[in-house]
Amino acid sequence: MSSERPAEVIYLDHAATTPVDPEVVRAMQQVLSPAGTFANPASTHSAGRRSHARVERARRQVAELLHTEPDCLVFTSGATESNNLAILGAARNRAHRGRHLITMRTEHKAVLDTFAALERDGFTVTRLSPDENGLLATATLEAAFRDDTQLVSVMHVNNETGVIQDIAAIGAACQRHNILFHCDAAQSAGKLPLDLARLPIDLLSLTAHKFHGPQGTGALYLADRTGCNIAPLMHGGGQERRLRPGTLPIHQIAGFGAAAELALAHQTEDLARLRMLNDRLWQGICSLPGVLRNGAAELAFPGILNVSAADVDGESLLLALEPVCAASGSACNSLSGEPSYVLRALGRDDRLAQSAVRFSFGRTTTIQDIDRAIDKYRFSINKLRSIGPAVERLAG
Amino acid sequence: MSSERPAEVIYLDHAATTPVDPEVVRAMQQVLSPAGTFANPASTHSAGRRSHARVERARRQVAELLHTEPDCLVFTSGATESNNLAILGAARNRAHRGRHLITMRTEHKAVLDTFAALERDGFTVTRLSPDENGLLATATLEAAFRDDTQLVSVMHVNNETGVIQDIAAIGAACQRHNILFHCDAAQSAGKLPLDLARLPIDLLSLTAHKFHGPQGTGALYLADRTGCNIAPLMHGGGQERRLRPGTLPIHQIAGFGAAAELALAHQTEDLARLRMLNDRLWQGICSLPGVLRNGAAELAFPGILNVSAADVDGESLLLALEPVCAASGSACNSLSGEPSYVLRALGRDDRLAQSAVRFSFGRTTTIQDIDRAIDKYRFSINKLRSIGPAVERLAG
Amino acid sequence: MSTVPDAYSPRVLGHFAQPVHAGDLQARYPVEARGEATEAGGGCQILLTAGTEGNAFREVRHRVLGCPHLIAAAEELCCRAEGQPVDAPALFDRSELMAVLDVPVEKSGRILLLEDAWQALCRALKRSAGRATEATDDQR
Amino acid sequence: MSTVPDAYSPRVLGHFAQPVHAGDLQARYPVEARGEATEAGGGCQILLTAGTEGNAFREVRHRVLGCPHLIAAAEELCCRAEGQPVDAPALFDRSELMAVLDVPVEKSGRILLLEDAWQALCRALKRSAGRATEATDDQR
Ligand SMILES: Cc1ncc(COP(=O)(O)O)c(C=O)c1O
Ligand SMILES: Cc1ncc(COP(=O)(O)O)c(C=O)c1O
Repeated sequence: MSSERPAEVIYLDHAATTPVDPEVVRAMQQVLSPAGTFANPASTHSAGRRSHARVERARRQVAELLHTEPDCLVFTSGATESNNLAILGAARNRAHRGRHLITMRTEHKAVLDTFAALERDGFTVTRLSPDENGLLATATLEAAFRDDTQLVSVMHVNNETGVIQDIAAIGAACQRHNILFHCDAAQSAGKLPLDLARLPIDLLSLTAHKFHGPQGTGALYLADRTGCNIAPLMHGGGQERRLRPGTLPIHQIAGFGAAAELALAHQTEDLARLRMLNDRLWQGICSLPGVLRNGAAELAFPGILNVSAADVDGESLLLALEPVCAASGSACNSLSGEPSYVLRALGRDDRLAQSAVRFSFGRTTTIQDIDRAIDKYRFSINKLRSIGPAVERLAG
Repeated sequence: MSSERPAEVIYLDHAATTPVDPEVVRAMQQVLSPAGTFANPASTHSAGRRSHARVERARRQVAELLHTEPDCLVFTSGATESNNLAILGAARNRAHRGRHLITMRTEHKAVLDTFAALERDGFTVTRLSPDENGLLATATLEAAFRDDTQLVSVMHVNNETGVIQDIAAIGAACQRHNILFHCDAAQSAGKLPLDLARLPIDLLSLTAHKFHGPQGTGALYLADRTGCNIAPLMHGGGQERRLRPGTLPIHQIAGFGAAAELALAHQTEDLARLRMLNDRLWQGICSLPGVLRNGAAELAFPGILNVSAADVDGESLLLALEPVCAASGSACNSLSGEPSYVLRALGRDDRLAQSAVRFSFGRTTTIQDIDRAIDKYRFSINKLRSIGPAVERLAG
Repeated sequence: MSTVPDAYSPRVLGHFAQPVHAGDLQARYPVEARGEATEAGGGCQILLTAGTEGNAFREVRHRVLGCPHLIAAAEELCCRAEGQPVDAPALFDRSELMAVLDVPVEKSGRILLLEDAWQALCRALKRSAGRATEATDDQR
Repeated sequence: MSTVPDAYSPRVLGHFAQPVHAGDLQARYPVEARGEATEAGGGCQILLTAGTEGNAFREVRHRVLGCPHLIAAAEELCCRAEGQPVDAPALFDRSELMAVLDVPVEKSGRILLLEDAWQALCRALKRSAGRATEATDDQR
């Protein structure tokens, strides 16, 4: 509604994707330089062997982030592919063990749509609802177990609200019942501590671009346990344990590795900073009437603040917020325009869900960004309400 | 066998992968810079819309290279994925039209293994042999057609020998019989003219890293004709016409677009140069006794020169050639160590096939590189033969 | 190949930034009326008010809870109506409105909602005008 | 996670770069013999020659058509044998040879081939030694 439009955007959509860290860019540039390790890591000549070593160095960096072994990681093109590979690959490969699968209604599209595809192929899918805090109670999960349940998929951090599931408890329940557990950690890997040496997780998806790594590269972790065998999605070449063929993109993988190393090194300070930014933003806007936080602060990852506002249209609010860039619902759902199930699960009606704005922060977010967002949000809410019918009705 | 090992490699393995053109790196860096268009193109905020525009610009660049419309292109992670998407996607989506599929024995693993997977799923696959020149005769293809044939997949340029198939004739035959035609153009796109406005091709795979673009990004072309509908491999999000979900990697796609633009601009001169380099290398080594060219020069893409040598082991030859980096057979088959079917189809016995070295050239290959390769090849052949048993037998 | 909505058109952005007809009537008119429409879930709400004099729109105002396209369409409609005779034909032309503002087809439902509000306004105007005439008649 | 063969070990690279025992016997010896082995398809061929004197290997030579590991293994074998008694136990220890050169398991077949050639050489040596003894006996 304001006419000034500075060229500089204030980017508060880090849950959708993050700017690549300059150190990560440097690692990528090294590979991309004329003297870089660009050769095919599958080639046996000296250039290929150097590339191979470069890839394995990055694999170790990612493994260290997750406290696991490099051999447990398969590089993919991102979390969408990792989710598909894990879910389709496990379900199809283990169909003899049963055709019942369990997931949650609050998962990301890359999980929900994949389960829908399996349903069309004759699998039975139970979609559990979270409690009023967005959480899956272990008892709810265990009540859903059947003799033919072979796979459970529950995300770690929700991409809309930041709500954190208790994956240790969920994984333990699955393990007790000898059911494979997949976790979509796209929103947590590189941000929250993830110790796969201890967590009872069989399959875990992650993607570099959510923690200042490059877009288009990710990994699937496969626990080194019997029963974790999955079928590949694609065929050809023997790369990545035959689970993911194709020439490995070395600069991408090098960037992923560098991002993982940075994330691990900065994890504690990054988290503390995100908490501070989150608190500051919420304190700055919570005094507006009719503004609600979606997802309790103490249950959610602090990199995300999701807020609803009564009597405001979400799409108009996002436009009014410019040049502050934030998201409405999930970046991946914004194509469909469907109201978010995730917020309705938290008890928001369609109107409140529709007004929700997701602010999300990263390593480069400054206090100035937050203060600008506070001003813009307050101004926009007031402005939109002032031209809306609710005011008139109150007045009339 | 020589002890001097200069740090500088002479990279003659461009059919495996190519160094990224510095102009392409610049396009990628622009996206990766802090002020770059890194936002999710699916986001509706201004940063997202700029990313969206950036992606669409690259899509136009790739479309121009292929003389087609941007709407016909789906971005993927490379030709392996494009081949899998095309072949699995078409076969599965059109199973009602028939379960008979045709391909060639000389295809790339990403095609052969994909057909093998379909065979396990109950499809019938006919694998045609080429003639003694490595070519598929249209009559051979048409003789293989059955009432239930639904899909034909034939590559454009062979990755081991450079032999060029007559895809216009093959496509026309398929079209006459109302059979879908997929072409793996990983080795030709960006190098040979490809006019999809005229060619009767339904589906075509390409990958950026074979023509000085980044690894890990490619595309599948889908003709804008009824019947070209395919099923996706992965699910989630609505990106890429619902055929390829996942956050689009903008720097990768920007690099792909830049590489396509460069390839189109330099096509004629690049081809002439490759022809010159190929001739020079062959002239420099053909006088060695027992050295044979695999694939007739006039039938092959000049970026590849594949040579066999009697009484020499291929693996030892490659090591002796260092720091000249060349490939034995296909980069993708070098993992399996199987003797190449492609060369046997050209009439080479296993021993000659085993000795084959593939030299392949790119835009950065210099005459000095070629001359160095000539010296190294001649020296290595002589040296290996001098320590082998054949000499002794001749002498004794 | 992409399903992302295009950027808002400059005209939508302009109306959204300065919706000069947003709000309530600034003066009193011989004939005044209002028309409302609300989407089923309550996500979109439109209130139109108009004042006429001598069978012409003198002032038309909107209050919209809705997306930028809907706000812009209401603004565009108010701009156009002011000064026109109340019975001018095709004051509301849905497809023309969508074309001039580049409204994506997915949003036709919202423009239909605006049409509902407009028609409610016109009906209310007619009723008010009738009453106004009666009042004038009474005064004679 | 990767199936790419590791870089050749420094020892393999060293032997491959300077296979000093490649070729033929440089002198004549009281007892000389050769042993050969060839892979089914003819892809690998090994020829070993040896000269012994006083029941010890004086010179052992190889001619190999094969991969770098095979060339290096033959070279290593020749190095080790020279100076040893012809009947020294375990002159050929396949697993030790593979370990010291870091030969990947896929290539055990090639090392078996080398063992075949070695055993053929040893048998031939025994035969030649027998003949040589007879000849000496005759001379007495
Ligand atoms: C929870 C979750 N899962 C999966 C994805 C998909 O990740 P990618 O874009 O790497 O495919 C995302 C982000 O888009 C996400 O937030
Ligand atoms: C003919 C052919 N098809 C497919 C591929 C696979 O391409 P990508 O590495 O992009 O998956 C290659 C190269 O590896 C190839 O040469």
